[in-house]
Amino acid sequence: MVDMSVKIGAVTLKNPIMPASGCFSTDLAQVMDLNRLGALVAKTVSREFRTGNPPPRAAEVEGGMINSIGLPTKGIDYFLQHQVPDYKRFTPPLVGSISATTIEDFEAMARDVAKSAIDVLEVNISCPTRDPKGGNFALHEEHTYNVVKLIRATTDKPMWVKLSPNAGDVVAVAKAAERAGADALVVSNTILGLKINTDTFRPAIGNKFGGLSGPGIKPIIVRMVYQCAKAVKIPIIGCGGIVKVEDVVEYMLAGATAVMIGYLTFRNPTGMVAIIDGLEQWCAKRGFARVADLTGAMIDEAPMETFAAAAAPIG
Amino acid sequence: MVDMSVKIGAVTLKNPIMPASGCFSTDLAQVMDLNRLGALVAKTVSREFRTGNPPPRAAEVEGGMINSIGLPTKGIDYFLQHQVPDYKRFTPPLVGSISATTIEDFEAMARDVAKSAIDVLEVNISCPTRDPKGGNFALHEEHTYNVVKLIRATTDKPMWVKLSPNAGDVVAVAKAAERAGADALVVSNTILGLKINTDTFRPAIGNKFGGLSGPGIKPIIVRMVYQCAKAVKIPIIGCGGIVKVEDVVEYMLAGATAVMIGYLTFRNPTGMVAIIDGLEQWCAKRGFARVADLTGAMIDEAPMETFAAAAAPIG
Amino acid sequence: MSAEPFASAPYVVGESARPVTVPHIPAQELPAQELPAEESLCPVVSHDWVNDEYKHLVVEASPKALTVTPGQFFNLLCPSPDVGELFFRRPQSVYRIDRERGQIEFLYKCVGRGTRGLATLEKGDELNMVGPLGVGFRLDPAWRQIVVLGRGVGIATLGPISQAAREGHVGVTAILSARNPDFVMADGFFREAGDVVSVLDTDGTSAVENVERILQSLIVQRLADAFFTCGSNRLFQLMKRLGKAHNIPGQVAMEQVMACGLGPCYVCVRTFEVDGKKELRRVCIDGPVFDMQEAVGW
Amino acid sequence: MSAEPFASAPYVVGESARPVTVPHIPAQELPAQELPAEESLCPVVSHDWVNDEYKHLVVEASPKALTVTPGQFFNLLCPSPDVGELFFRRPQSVYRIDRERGQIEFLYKCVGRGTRGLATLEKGDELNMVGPLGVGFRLDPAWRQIVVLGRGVGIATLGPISQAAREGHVGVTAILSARNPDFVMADGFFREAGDVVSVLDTDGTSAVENVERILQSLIVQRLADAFFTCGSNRLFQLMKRLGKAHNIPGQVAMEQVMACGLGPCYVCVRTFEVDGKKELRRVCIDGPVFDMQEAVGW
Ligand SMILES: Cc1cc2nc3c(=O)[nH]c(=O)nc-3n(C[C@H](O)[C@H](O)[C@H](O)COP(=O)(O)OP(=O)(O)OC[C@H]3O[C@@H](n4cnc5c(N)ncnc54)[C@H](O)[C@@H]3O)c2cc1C
Ligand SMILES: Cc1cc2nc3c(=O)[nH]c(=O)nc-3n(C[C@H](O)[C@H](O)[C@H](O)COP(=O)(O)OP(=O)(O)OC[C@H]3O[C@@H](n4cnc5c(N)ncnc54)[C@H](O)[C@@H]3O)c2cc1C
Ligand SMILES: Cc1cc2nc3c(=O)[nH]c(=O)nc-3n(C[C@H](O)[C@H](O)[C@H](O)COP(=O)(O)O)c2cc1C
Ligand SMILES: Cc1cc2nc3c(=O)[nH]c(=O)nc-3n(C[C@H](O)[C@H](O)[C@H](O)COP(=O)(O)O)c2cc1C
Ligand code: FES
Ligand code: FES
Repeated sequence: MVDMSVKIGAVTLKNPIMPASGCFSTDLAQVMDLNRLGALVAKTVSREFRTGNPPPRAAEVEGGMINSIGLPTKGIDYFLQHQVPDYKRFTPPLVGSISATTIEDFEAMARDVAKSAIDVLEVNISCPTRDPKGGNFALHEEHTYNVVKLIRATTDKPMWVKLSPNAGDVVAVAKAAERAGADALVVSNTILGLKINTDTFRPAIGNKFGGLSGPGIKPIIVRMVYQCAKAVKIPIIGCGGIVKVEDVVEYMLAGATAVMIGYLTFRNPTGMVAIIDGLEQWCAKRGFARVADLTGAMIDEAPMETFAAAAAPIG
Repeated sequence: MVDMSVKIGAVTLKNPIMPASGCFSTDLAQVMDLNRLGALVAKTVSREFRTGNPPPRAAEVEGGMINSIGLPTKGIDYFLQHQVPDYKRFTPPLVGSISATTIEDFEAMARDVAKSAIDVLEVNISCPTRDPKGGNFALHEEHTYNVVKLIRATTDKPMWVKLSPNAGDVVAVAKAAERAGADALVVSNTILGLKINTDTFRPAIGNKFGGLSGPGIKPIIVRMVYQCAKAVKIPIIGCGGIVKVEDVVEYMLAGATAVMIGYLTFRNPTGMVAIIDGLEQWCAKRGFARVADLTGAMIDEAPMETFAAAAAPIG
Repeated sequence: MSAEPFASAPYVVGESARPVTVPHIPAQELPAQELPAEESLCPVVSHDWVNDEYKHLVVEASPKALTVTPGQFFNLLCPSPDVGELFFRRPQSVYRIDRERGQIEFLYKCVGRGTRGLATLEKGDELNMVGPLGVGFRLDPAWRQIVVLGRGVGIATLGPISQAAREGHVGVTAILSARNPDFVMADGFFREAGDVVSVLDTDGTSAVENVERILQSLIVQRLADAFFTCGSNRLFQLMKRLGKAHNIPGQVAMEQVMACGLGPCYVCVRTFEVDGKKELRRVCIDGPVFDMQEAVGW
Repeated sequence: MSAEPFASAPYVVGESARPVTVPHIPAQELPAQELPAEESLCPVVSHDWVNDEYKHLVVEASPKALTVTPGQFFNLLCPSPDVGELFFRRPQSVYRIDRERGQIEFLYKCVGRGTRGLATLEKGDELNMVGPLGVGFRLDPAWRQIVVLGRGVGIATLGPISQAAREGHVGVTAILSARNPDFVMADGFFREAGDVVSVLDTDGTSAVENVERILQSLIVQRLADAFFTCGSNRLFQLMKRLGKAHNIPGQVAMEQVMACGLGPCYVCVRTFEVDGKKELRRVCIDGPVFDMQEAVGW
C-alpha cells in the first residue's frame, strides 16, 4: 500500500493529481468518476460575463496545442450560485480560480470568492491570452508582489498563485509571490506562441497569439519548477505537458509537491485516473511507501557514466 | 523560375536556407554538396581552448532535443588558421560565430575574427549552456546594447546578433541590438530546459540544464520573430524547429528574411538541400516569383471563418 | 523482450492508442448511475473507399457506444499518417447504427492529417473512440413527413435520423447535394428510408434557387413537417429562411474544431442568436444539433 | 484522395521516413568525387529474434552502403514503437557484410524506444539508414593471429573484422562473453572465422580472472598479434592492461549517445589520454574504433 496523499500547506490531497484550470469541468463526469481526483479545479472566473475570443480557438502544433479561449465566463455571480454548488456534489477539495485586469478588482474578486465553499483560491495572474502585448502581473515581480499581497490581506483561505513561463526571471516572480504570502505556486500557465496557416497566410487561431500547452513544453516547465523549488520554501504544483506517469515523477523529482494536468484530458479523457493508478503502481514497484517522498528527490549530480564527466571542466 | 535570393543588409544569399551554428561543419560534405546552401555558418568559437561539458551531452525530449555541449572549441587561432580556410573551399558566404564571457573579450574577439576571410560576424550572446544561472548578455537589453555597440565600433563587417528566447522581453532586446548597430538579428538560440531520468533520478544530460531545439519550440520562436519584425527595421533570420518547407514559409510570413536550420540535419543529413528544392517548388506552385516576397506577408486579421469571429469581442 | 516498457500508460507507450482505463463506479455521494460515454477500442470490420475522397468505416462497437443516437458523434484518436504525432482527436458523427450486428459506421472525407491517418486503418485494427457524445436530432411524434437536406460530409450525419424516421414510420425526403454523381453518396441507403432527390453542380441542379424550388414544392405538398440539414452554410441559410417563412421547425448539425469534445475547454463555440441577442454555444455538448432558427451559420 | 499533401518533405509527411534527397554532385570548386556516405532506403530481407533480447536484421543495401568496412556503423531512423515521435536516429554497427548478395546485417539488443521501434520492421518494409559512417577497424598485414573479445552487443561489432581476418588468412580467436548460453550469439558465424571460446556468467567462466587466464595463454601460444574488443568496460580494461604489458597493439569500438552521427555536433565525445594529457574525441567521426591504449573507457 502506497500512501498517495500529499500536503500543500494546510490542504491535504488524497493524491497529487489535479486537473488544470480551463481543462476541466463537471462535464467530465460523462466519462469518469471525479471523486478519484486529488482536487477539482474550476475554470478561471472573472467578475463580469466575458464572451471569450473568436474561433478557431485552438490548433495542433508540433509539441501539443495552442489555444486562445479568452477566459469566457458567466461571471462571478453565476459561479458562486451555480458552479460552486455543482462542484460541491463531489468530494475532492475545490480550487476556485480567479482573474482580473486591475489589482483592485483582483482584491474584490478574491474577497467575494474566498467566502464561498471553495477550499483553495487559485490566483491566475498569468493568462497569456488576455493581453497579447503581455501585460500580465506574473511577468513582473513587483506587480506579482503587489497583487498577491493585497489578496492575502483579504482572506485566510489557502492561496495558490499561478505563474507565467513568459516571465524572463520566473524565480524572482516566485520569490515575490512567496514574500507576499502565497501558500503555494502553480508552475505554470501556457507559453505564448504563434501558428500561421501557410495556406491562408492567416493566424491559425482567431486571436492570433495563443498559449502553448502539451508535451512539447514539459522540459521548459520542469526546469522552472526545479529553479523555483530551489528558491522558495512553499510547495510547488507542476503544470505543463504531463501525459504519463513518468512525467508526474519527473515533476516531483524536480521539486513539485503535486501536479495539474490539462492537455492529456483532451487526448485521453480518463487519463488522469489512469495516471493516479499508474503512479501508485510505479511507487510500489520502486519501493516508495509514500508518493510524497518523490518531491525534490532528484540527484543533482551529473550521471557519472563516463570518465569524461570527470575529465571535462564544465563550461 | 523562382528568384530564390534574399538580401540581408549588404549580404545577398542565393537562397534563404542556412545551417544553424553548432549544427554544421564541413564534415557534412560527407553526405551533401555544401555549395547548395545560402550561407555556411561555423560553430561558435571563443578565444581559448574549451573542452565543453561532460557527456551525455544531448537527449531526446518530447518536442525535439535538449543539449548542453558547452561550446567546445580549439580557440581562435585554430579557427583562423585552419577552420576559415577549410570553409573557404566552398562558395557560399561564411558566417563566423563568436562568444565570450566579458564585454572586453567580445570586443577583442570581434576585432580579430572580423579581419579574417569571413563574410559575416555572428555574435552569439545567447548560449544558454554557458551559465546555468542565465547570465547571458541577450537576457537584458542594456547588456545587449553595450556589447553590440562596442563590437560595432571595431568592424564594418556585417554583424548579426543572435538573441535568446529566455529573455523576458525579447522585443526590447531586439530593439537594443538594432540601436547598437546590428545589421540583422538571429531569432533565436535554444530555450533553457531540464530533463530528469526517472530511472536514475539524475539529470538526463551531464550539465543538468540544456537548451531545447527542434519542432516543439517552433511556435514560440515564430511568435518572437513576428514580434521582433514588427519592432525593428533590420532583417531577421528565423531559427528554431524548422523541419519542412512549410516551416520556412511560416517563419518568412512572420517576418523572417532567411532561416537557420539545426536539428533537422541530425534527423535528415541532407534535409537543408531538400528544403531549398522544396521551397522553390512551393513558390512556383503558389505563384511567387521571388521567395523574398514571402517576408512579412502574413495577413494579420483573424481567419474570418465564422460569424462568431465578428460577434465575439476579443478579451 | 525482457526490458521494461519505456514509459507507463497512457499516451506515449505502445499501449497509448488503447483506452487508458475503465471508468470507475461513481462514489456513493453520487447516484449510482451509468456513465453516458466512454473511451473504447473498437475493431475495424471493414473500411472502403466510396469515391476519390470519401471512406466508409464499419467498426464493432462496445455496448455503450451502441447507445449512440442520430446526430451524436464520437471523438476518434486517429493514427498518424506520418512520423509526427497527432495531438487532437477528430470528431465524426455516426453515419449508420446497426444495433443487431453491434456495428457503428462512419462516412468521412479525407481532408487533412487526421482523416488521412484514419484512412490507414485496416480490417482487424482497433480504433480508439470516445463517445457517444453530444446532443443529437429530435423526432417529434407529431411529424409525419420530414425533409433532410445534406451536402458533402453532411450527408453522413443525416443518415441515422433518416433511418430512425423510417423506423418510426415517418416519411423522409432526402435532398442530396454533390459536386457530381460520384459524390452522391449513400443514395441507396437513403432510398430505403424514403424518397431521394440528387442535385448536382455538374448540371446546375444544386443551385440554391433550384433547391428552393424543390423545397417549396415539398412544402406545398405538405411533405415538410420538419427540416434537417447539415454540410452547407448556403443550404442551411435557405432552409432557415423557408422554415421561418412557413413556420416549419428545423434542426441543423454543426461542426467546429474541437479539443476536448466533452464540454470543459470552450474551444468548439459557434454563434447563436435568441431574441436578437447573440451568444456562443459549444458544438460538442450543447450540440452538435441545434435549433435552425437560433443558429447563425458558419 | 485528391487533397494536397499536408506538408512537404522532409520529415512530417508520409514521405518522411524516405531519404529526403539525392545528394547533388559537388560544385566544380571541389574535386569531383563520390560522397562517402548517403541517406538511403533499404528494404528489409529478414528480421528475426535471436533470443529474448536480440534481433537479427538483414537489409538489401545500396551500392554506397555496401562500401561499409568492419567497425563502421549506420545511423538508423527507427520507426516509433508508440504514438510519440523519435527525434534521434540510432547508431548500429554493421554485423555482417554480404557483398555478393548485396546485403548488410545488424545484430542488436532491444533496450529502449528506438530499438523497440526498429524491432517492429517487417520483411519488405524499408529502413532509412545514413552511412557508412566513422572509422572502422584496421588490419595490419603483418598480423597472423588476432584475438577478438566481445560481450553482449559488442559481439555484433566484432563480426565483420573476424570475417575480414579470415578472408585475409589471419587466424582469429573469438572470446564471447555472455550471461548464459542463450546469449552466446553468432558463435557459428565466428567459428567460420576461427576458434571460439564462450565464457558465461552462469558457470563463472566470464569472470575477469578467467578471461585473463585465457588471454595469457593465447599470448604465450603466440596467438595474439593484436587485440580487438567491444561491449564491456571491464574486459576492455583487462585487454588494455595486458596489451600494454605485452606490447600487443589493440583496438576498441566505443559507443556514445549521438545526435548527428557525422561530426558537427560534438554530442558523442569520450575521453582519451595521450602522453598523460586527456582529450575528448568524437565517437562518430574520430571513431567508433580507437586505439586501445589511448581510450580511457566508459
Ligand atoms: C460533430 C462533428 C461531426 C462531424 N462528422 C463528420 C462526418 O461524419 N464526416 C466527415 O467527413 N467529417 C465530419 N466532421 C468533420 C471532421 O471532424 C473533420 O473533417 C476532421 O476533423 C478533419 O481533420 P483532418 O486532420 O483530416 O483535417 P485538418 O487538416 O485538421 O483540417 C481540415 C479542416 O477540418 C477542420 N477541422 C480540423 N480539426 C477539426 C476538429 N477537431 N473538429 C472539426 N473540424 C476540424 C479544419 O478547420 C479544416 O477546415 C465532423 C465534425 C464535427 C465537429
Ligand atoms: C557506433 C555504435 C555502434 C553500435 N552498434 C550496436 C550494435 O551493433 N548492436 C546494438 O545492439 N547496439 C549498438 N549500439 C548501441 C545502440 O546505438 C543503442 O543501444 C541504441 O541507440 C539504444 O536506443 P534505444 O532507443 O533503444 O534505447 P534508449 O532508451 O534511448 O537508451 C538505452 C541506452 O542506450 C543508450 N543510447 C541511447 N541513444 C543512443 C545513441 N543515439 N547512441 C548510442 N547510445 C545510445 C542510452 O544512453 C541508454 O544507456 C551502437 C552504438 C554506437 C554508438
Ligand atoms: C483550452 C485551455 C484553456 C485554459 N484555460 C485556463 C484558465 O481558464 N485558467 C488558467 O489558469 N489556465 C488555463 N489554461 C492553462 C492550463 O491550466 C495549464 O496551465 C496549461 O494548459 C499547461 O498544462 P498542460 O500542458 O497539461 O495542458 C488553459 C489551457 C487550455 C489548453
Ligand atoms: C548540438 C547543438 C549545438 C549548438 N551549438 C551552438 C553554437 O555553438 N552556437 C550557437 O549560436 N548556437 C548553437 N546551437 C543552437 C542552434 O544554432 C539553434 O539556434 C537551435 O538549435 C535552434 O534551431 P533548431 O531547432 O533548428 O535546432 C546549438 C544547437 C544544438 C542542437
Ligand atoms: S471541444 Fe471542448 S468544449 Fe467543445
Ligand atoms: S554525433 Fe554529432 S559529432 Fe558525433
